Amino acid sequence: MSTSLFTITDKPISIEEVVQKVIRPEAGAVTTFIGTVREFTNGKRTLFLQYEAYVSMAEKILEQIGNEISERWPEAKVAITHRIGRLDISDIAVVIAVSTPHRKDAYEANQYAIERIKQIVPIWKKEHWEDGTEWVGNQLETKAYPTGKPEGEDLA
Amino acid sequence: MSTSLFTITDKPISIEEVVQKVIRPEAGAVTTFIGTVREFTNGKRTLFLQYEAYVSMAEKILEQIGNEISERWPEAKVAITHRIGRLDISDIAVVIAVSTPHRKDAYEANQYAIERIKQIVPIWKKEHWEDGTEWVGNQLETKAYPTGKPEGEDLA
Amino acid sequence: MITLLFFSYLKEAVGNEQIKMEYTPITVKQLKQQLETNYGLDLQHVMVAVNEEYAQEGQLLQPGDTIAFIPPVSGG
Amino acid sequence: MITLLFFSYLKEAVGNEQIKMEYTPITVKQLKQQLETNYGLDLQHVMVAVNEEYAQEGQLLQPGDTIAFIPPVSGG
Repeated sequence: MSTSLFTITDKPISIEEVVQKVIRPEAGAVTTFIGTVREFTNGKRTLFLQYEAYVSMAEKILEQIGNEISERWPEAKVAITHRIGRLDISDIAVVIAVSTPHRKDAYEANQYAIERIKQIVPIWKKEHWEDGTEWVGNQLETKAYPTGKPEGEDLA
Repeated sequence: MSTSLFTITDKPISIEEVVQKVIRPEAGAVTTFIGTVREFTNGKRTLFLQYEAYVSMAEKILEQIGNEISERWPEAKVAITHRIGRLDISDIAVVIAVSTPHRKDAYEANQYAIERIKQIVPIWKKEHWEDGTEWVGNQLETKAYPTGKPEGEDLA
Repeated sequence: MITLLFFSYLKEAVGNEQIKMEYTPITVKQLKQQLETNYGLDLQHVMVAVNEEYAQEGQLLQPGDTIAFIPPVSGG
Repeated sequence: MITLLFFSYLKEAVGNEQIKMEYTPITVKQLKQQLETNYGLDLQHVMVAVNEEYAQEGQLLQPGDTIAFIPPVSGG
């Protein structure tokens, strides 16, 4: 495992290891967010996902998110690990751990982290369906490009 | 480990085991809350804590909290393990895991669970300081009774 | 018979985790008053559970009941 | 020289993860337009990072820059 707080890995993620990076005597609360591969999205069955990242930049941007959190919640400590490569149903794609002295901050800072990851961290996932593949094309995970490229109104 | 979703234990808690109880193909988001023993509370150093529970009732009430969550967030699945006995600094006292299809619900339901635990689950902690011991006397963890009983304005 | 259970600082104040008492048809509130007198306790902020369910002050006790005195909780 | 990096569906559309180009003093925006013409791409919703930092459209490229084309991300 990496001892860095902000890591991209192609190995399964250990939740305990990510949590251990933020546990400390002055913090009484740790929240984690664990993103897992969901089988059905909008009624369509996913067989597996392929995640790809611009690894060096993604780790930098994760660290930037950590800095943004430190500005907003100075007492928070954050660790984030994101997995890439092939992930099957229920595999863990991302673990975000935040420790704070008080629990409200731990929830808020954690939620901030996942929202920012979905906005700016250069990681992409390709859905593998029974009848084809699609790169998921926007941050809200609501659009896909069946041809592999944006088309129609997304090009407007 | 117990396979029950709502458990009191006198053994160290495995985060992975609690999380595994709620991971499922239809859920893409798991949040956890991990309560750890904080070294300093209001500037006073804790050496260790002793947790005590009315075990049979506490497990029932945890299950009741699970039912309350199911009413408010029908798609959520919840598991809670609380440890009792002696806990040292940074030991894990409680793990709450909530899985949902969508992440916002996972944060909200998780926070609901910890608030309810602090209100109604019959578990108590005794602080062991350098200069004595104190049962923590109210849900907000702001009051202690140095004589071991409520006194002064708390009796008014 | 009824069984009384004490936790946290109440257990230390009473000096016992469990007390068996003869059954008499009284309410939760009356039992609390009786214990306050006999043991010099303050039970104002103490909740009561009868057979592992939180009870109202007006609930009438039944023979065989287990009555637990629940000081403000501090789990989590 | 400058280095161009492509990810996600852009990598498949361009048919290459990485392209080396002769340096010419152009902006991010001009480079995008050039690629849109040459490869038939739509880069309107594609962010650009220069040397691993998100760049404005008006930024002037420097020799040795690594320019990454970042389609809407979908991590998490």
